[in-house]
Amino acid sequence: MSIIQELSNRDRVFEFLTPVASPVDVRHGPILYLEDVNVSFDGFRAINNLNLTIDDGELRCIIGPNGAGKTTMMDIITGKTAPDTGSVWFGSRHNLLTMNEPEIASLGIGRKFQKPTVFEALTVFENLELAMATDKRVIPTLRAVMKAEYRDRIDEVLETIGLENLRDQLAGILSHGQKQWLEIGMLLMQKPRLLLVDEPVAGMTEQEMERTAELLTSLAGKQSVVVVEHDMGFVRSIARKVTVLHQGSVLAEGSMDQVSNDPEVIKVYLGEEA
Amino acid sequence: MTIRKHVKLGLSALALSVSLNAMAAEDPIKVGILHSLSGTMAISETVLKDTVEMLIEKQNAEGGVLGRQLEAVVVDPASNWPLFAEKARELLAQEKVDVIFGNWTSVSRKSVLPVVEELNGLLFYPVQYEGEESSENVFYTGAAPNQQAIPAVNYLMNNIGVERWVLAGTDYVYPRTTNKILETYLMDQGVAKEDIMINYTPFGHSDWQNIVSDIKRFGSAGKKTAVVSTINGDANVPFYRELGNQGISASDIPVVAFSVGEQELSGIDTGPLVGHLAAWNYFMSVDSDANYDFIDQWIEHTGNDEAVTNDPMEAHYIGFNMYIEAVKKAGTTDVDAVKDAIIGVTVPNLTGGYAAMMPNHHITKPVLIGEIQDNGQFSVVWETPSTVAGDAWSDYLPGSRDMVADWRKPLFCGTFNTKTGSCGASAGQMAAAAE
Amino acid sequence: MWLTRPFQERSTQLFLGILSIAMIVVVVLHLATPEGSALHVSSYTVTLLGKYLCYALLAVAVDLVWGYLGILSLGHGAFFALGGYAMGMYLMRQIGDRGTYGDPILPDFMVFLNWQELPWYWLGFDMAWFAFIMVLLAPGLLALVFGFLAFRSRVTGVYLSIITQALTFALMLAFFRNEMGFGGNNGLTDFRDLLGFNLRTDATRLGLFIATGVALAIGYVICRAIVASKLGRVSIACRDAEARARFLGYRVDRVQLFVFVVSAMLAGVAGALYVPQVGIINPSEFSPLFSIEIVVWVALGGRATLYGAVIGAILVNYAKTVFTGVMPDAWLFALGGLFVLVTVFLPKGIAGLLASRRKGKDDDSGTDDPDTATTREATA
Amino acid sequence: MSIIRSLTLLLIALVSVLSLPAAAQEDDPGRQLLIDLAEAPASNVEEAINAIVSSGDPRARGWLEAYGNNRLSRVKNTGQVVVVLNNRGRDWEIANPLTGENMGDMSRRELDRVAINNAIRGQLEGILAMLDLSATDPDVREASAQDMMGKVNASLVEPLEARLELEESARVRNRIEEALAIYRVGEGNLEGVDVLAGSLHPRARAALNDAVRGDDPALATKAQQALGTIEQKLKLNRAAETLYFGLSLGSVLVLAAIGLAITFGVMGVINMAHGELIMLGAYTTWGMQQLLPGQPGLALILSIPAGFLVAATAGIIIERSVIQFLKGRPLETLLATFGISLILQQLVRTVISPQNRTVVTPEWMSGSLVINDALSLTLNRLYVLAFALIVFAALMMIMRRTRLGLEVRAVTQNRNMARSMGIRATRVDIMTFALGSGVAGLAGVALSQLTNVGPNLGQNYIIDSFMVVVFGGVGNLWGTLIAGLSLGTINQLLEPWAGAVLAKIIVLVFIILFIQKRPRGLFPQKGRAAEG
Repeated sequence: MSIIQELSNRDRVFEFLTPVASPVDVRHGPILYLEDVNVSFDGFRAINNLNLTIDDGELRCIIGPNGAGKTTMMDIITGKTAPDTGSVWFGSRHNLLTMNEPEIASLGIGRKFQKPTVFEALTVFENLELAMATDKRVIPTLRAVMKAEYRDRIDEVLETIGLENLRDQLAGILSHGQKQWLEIGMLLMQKPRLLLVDEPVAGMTEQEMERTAELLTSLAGKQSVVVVEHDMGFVRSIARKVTVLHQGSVLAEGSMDQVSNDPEVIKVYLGEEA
Repeated sequence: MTIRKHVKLGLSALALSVSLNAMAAEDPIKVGILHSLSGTMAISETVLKDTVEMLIEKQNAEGGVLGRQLEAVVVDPASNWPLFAEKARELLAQEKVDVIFGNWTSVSRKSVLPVVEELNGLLFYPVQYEGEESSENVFYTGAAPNQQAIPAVNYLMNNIGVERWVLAGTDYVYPRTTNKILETYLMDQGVAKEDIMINYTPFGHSDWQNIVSDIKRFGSAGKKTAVVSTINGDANVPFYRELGNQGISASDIPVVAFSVGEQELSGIDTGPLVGHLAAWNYFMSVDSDANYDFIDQWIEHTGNDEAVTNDPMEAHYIGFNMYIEAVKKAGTTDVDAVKDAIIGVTVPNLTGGYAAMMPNHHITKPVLIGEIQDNGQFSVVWETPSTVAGDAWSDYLPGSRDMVADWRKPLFCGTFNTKTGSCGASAGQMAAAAE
Repeated sequence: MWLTRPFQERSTQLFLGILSIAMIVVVVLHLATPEGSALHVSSYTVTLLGKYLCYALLAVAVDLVWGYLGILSLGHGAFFALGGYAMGMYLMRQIGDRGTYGDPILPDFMVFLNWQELPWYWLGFDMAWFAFIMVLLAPGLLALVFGFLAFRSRVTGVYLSIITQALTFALMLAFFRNEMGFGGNNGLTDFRDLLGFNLRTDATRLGLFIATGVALAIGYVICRAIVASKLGRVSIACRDAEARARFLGYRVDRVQLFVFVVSAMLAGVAGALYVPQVGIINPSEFSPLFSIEIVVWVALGGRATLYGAVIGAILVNYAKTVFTGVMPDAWLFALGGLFVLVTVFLPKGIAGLLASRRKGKDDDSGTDDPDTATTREATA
Repeated sequence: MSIIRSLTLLLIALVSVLSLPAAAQEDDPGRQLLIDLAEAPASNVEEAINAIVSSGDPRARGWLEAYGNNRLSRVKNTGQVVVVLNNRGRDWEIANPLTGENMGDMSRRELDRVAINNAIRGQLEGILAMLDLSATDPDVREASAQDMMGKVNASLVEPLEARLELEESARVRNRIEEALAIYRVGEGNLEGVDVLAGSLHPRARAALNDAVRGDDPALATKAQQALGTIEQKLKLNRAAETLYFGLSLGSVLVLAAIGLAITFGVMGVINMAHGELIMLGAYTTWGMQQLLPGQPGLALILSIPAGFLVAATAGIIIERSVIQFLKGRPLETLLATFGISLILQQLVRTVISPQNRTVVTPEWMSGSLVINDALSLTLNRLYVLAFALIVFAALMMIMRRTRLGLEVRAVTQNRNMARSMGIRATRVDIMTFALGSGVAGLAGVALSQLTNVGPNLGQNYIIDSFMVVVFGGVGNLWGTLIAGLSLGTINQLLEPWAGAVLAKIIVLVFIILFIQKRPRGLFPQKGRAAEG
């Protein structure tokens, strides 16, 4: 007992390290703002003078051929990769480049990975429980008690993602598509202001895709959503505004029709399909 | 319960205890062997286990002692110091052995010591050690510093004319203490502080380049230089190799070692080492019939024509025979009786003389200086004119100068302070035991 | 209350039940049966069992970080030994002027190495409360500093294992140095009494045995409480998908640090209880070999089960006791063979065997399968 | 020691050439000379030796060598002096020193060694060196002149000076002059100091140091000046020496670690039995030397392929029996291979012996490569350094230039892809592990020349090896090379200042801190693949 208390005290010593949960300031413009971002790995320019602006409540699709820098861009936004130069702002108050991943997550940026990543040794319910927007510091987590309102919230999301029957199953036994859904569900539990969704429909059936599209569009408005996707059909079904990335910078931006008629875009990307 | 029944029960109990006693007389005398058979110390200790087994076999062939056979109880403390204590407890408390032969390293002895004292056992410790200890229950058949280190230094000083000294050792208590003693002794003899270089290395040290080069440099200051080595076991091979390769020969800078014996040399190509020295109380090459018989017996026991003998083996030989003599003298294996009886017991050693158990539980030994030969043996170049009695407390350490050990009554004390006239620590100990 | 949660779990109730029954049986047999009787448990056996229990506590500590956090610590022996040294220093100071040289302050080894005064870090160890705090604080602080650095810079998997090994190896070399003032190779020994009880009496030994059993029970409950809390689930999340946990807003490094420090402290307590029972503490407890051996106890018992760690530690050490007595030469063959067989054929250990037999009958949340974690380590 | 052995051979040859008829033995003057030597009390030994030298007997040299090598004994009951040809075991092979006739074996109990000690041996060396000064080979002459340094006494001055007149080789002349100068400085001669002023030989320094402490102030000042110039030169040499020590230690680390860099770095197997594979290589060397008695050099060379094969075979067995079942579970390979390491150690203890085994250093690897009097590079370490570099280069070749290397790299990067391209991944695994293990065996062969060959050999290197690989960056052979050499150098640079133990601790702490800074080592694998 004394061990724990002692430790909990020590934990407080590092107060300055705990995430700051202040509201995002979007009164003066976009929710996400990337300017002149550059990253290179071993001389390879993964991101090249990238400029990108996402408005509050917007649903934005980002497409681009392999190696265009889509995932790297997400890494930069979520704090996994530090850019060589440039600035990244969340709202007008938060400079994301000064924060680490948990801090950024606590600010309200949720991210779904390309490869579905859920906690396979935990149940579906527990996965969602961990994602829930609560105090995520160590000692509060240790003392956390499951309250009825939390349970309701989880059940609500379970219903949204259609996994209510698998509530107490280990996430490891879910199918690929179900894992994708679970991961999206975890994002929902986080109540993020901005969702970054990397290839949400990979490995999904046609029906699952439809439901995903439905879900993502329903989210937009309340939250900002950035979707990176390869599947053109899916993009077309949800997209309002599309950004095409090529060789680490924005090649074109506009509605799906606009970009798919852009000769440059056709040349580098859609050209392959046409 | 009626009175008749009571009597009957008493009688049968009596009968039982009588028959138990009768059985006990025929029970073998249990000899515990506490040497590591695995782990890092197995290298040195397995032969000691074999030695004791051989001695037991021989004694049994001669009819045992007091009409009883001897039986070896072997355990493996696996070079693990806490395990030594545990196994000692097992031997004494579970197996109820009458005597233990065992231990090599100082730390294993220190670990076992409280157990042996608590359970009132007998331990024969066969290895040269740092001194500064005398326990009621332990018999030190290896050399104390005054039986090895100081005579060796005297030899170098007087016969070789050494004026500059390198004291190199492995960093543990035996080299530390020995070097402390030697440092004081050398300074008493008028050696200047800058003519003494002390160096410690970790166990199993294998990269000696820098140190040997330092020694070489230290040795080129004009005065005759010698290395007094308390380097432990494994580290010696690379040390001597480096000496040889850096061209330091015995005639330039002789090395006198206290921990290198025939067993250690059997792992080295001794060619480059010819002429380096070791100080022991026994060498396999000693020219005596007792020794030749012992070697023959050993070769027969091991079935290996190349098997070598060494100083700790001789120590066990002496210790074992002393124990047998003491049991004969006491007429029993009772620990206290044997402890009383063994003081003053004298048995032949392997170098053609006699070893006597002193009241401080150390024995008398001759000190021999040998030069390494190319066949892995030592040739004796010098020996003390008579045997030297082991000193439990060194005269060259400030804390122990005034201490003596004497386990005869009435003194019966391991740490008797001649200045204060009181028995140091064991006063409290005895009071506690009396409670 | 999070600490009381484990008492509602069946597995914990079972564990505590078996442990206390076993302890009571031992105590009763030791006290009530005459020496020489077939049922008698000698004080030798009691001490031996006490040692096993210390190892069991140590194994539980290792299982907490390995099983639930995925940190394979090859340096837990260091925390164990530090706890042991803290206790050893207290016991040394308790000897007082009963040492060989009768110095009221300096331990014997300092006297004959000509130390003039007690080094500063020995101050305070004459007071039991201070020493007992240090038993927790010394390993805790080391774990805190080491863990803070390592987890912050996201040293993971094999790299972490190797540097924990480097840590304990460096400490071993350091403690071997006589200049350090911890008795060098000989370590600390010749203890007399603990809190006024003479260590060389059977009653004290029995007391230590009981204390160790209680410590094991408390340690087990603490670990279980952590594991059963949300933090426990976060730990598993960090173990299996560190990046995901981070993007959910968890400070993975802090979670790791917390659990690591708790584990180190438990190891320290185990060490502190071990020292008075075996009567010596020396740098060999820091040896990397010993730390690896602990991991094997856990692996044999079953990783990420806690009770498996207890079973593994007791079984291996019992086998060691038997083998080193009966056929010393075969001991290393047996131990080595055990390592190979368990990892190849019994990846979930004995607890896995038990669980698979029980499966269907009872769905206990006791096991949290770490297998998925290992596949991830492979790709890392 | 090879020299002694060759001298003994020479002696036998010499003696047998000079075989005299048995009848002549009785009044052979040599008989009495030897008995005098054997019976001389310590103070008169020198006289007895001089008597032998001045007798001009052609066999004298052989006798003195035998004496110096502890090979002269007396038969106890007859008092005859004999030469011991083989002094191992209980029965010794002896020969008649007068006739060279082999007298067969005799029990050790029957023989009484003619005592010799270091002091006498020193004098003998001087005398023998003097004899060698007239050898035809200038190298031998130089060596013996060098041996004379510090051993010149009054009786040798004259013959030496005479020799100096005759000597043609400048090198040898310099040596003789130095040897004489050392003696003269000792006698208070000022000119000797000039001769020694440029010498780096420790004996010259010793003589000058003596002079500085001496009673003659003029000599002392001059000697002090000479020492000053010598010290200047020494500094540079010392730096070079430390660098060599560092590289040498580094090469040992590289050798020990490079096999691990393959099994650990390329295959992801944490092979705790790596040290024991090294041990197997070392034992192979020992075994080879047992098979080829008397030819340690040849045995050592043959051990290189043999050690590789033995360790590689052991590696294949380990891979097939254990590791293949633990694919993708690196931390569990750690535990299983740790078990294997315990088994291998105990196996060696049980089957061979718990004792260390003697591995003989061949003649061409003993001694040092003399750069100058103050700087000499020990040959065994020089060979090991070269060997390490060769092994490294060969491995790089295999990984870069061969089909196997290509396949290994392919399998490491993407196992499934490689498979689908027709690479048999299982076979590649076996080959890789065998290669890594075989290299460990090579390390063992090399280490047998530096350290103990015993059951604990492997344990002493396993932790260091892991540190080197991790420090260098897993999966990068260059990293291992740089890491090994730099850790070795750092260690040796620290050692004189901090002591051996502290140096090692500092290096370990340095690695721990370094890993915090660069969690993937000096040369991490970069890009997406590494992120996993």
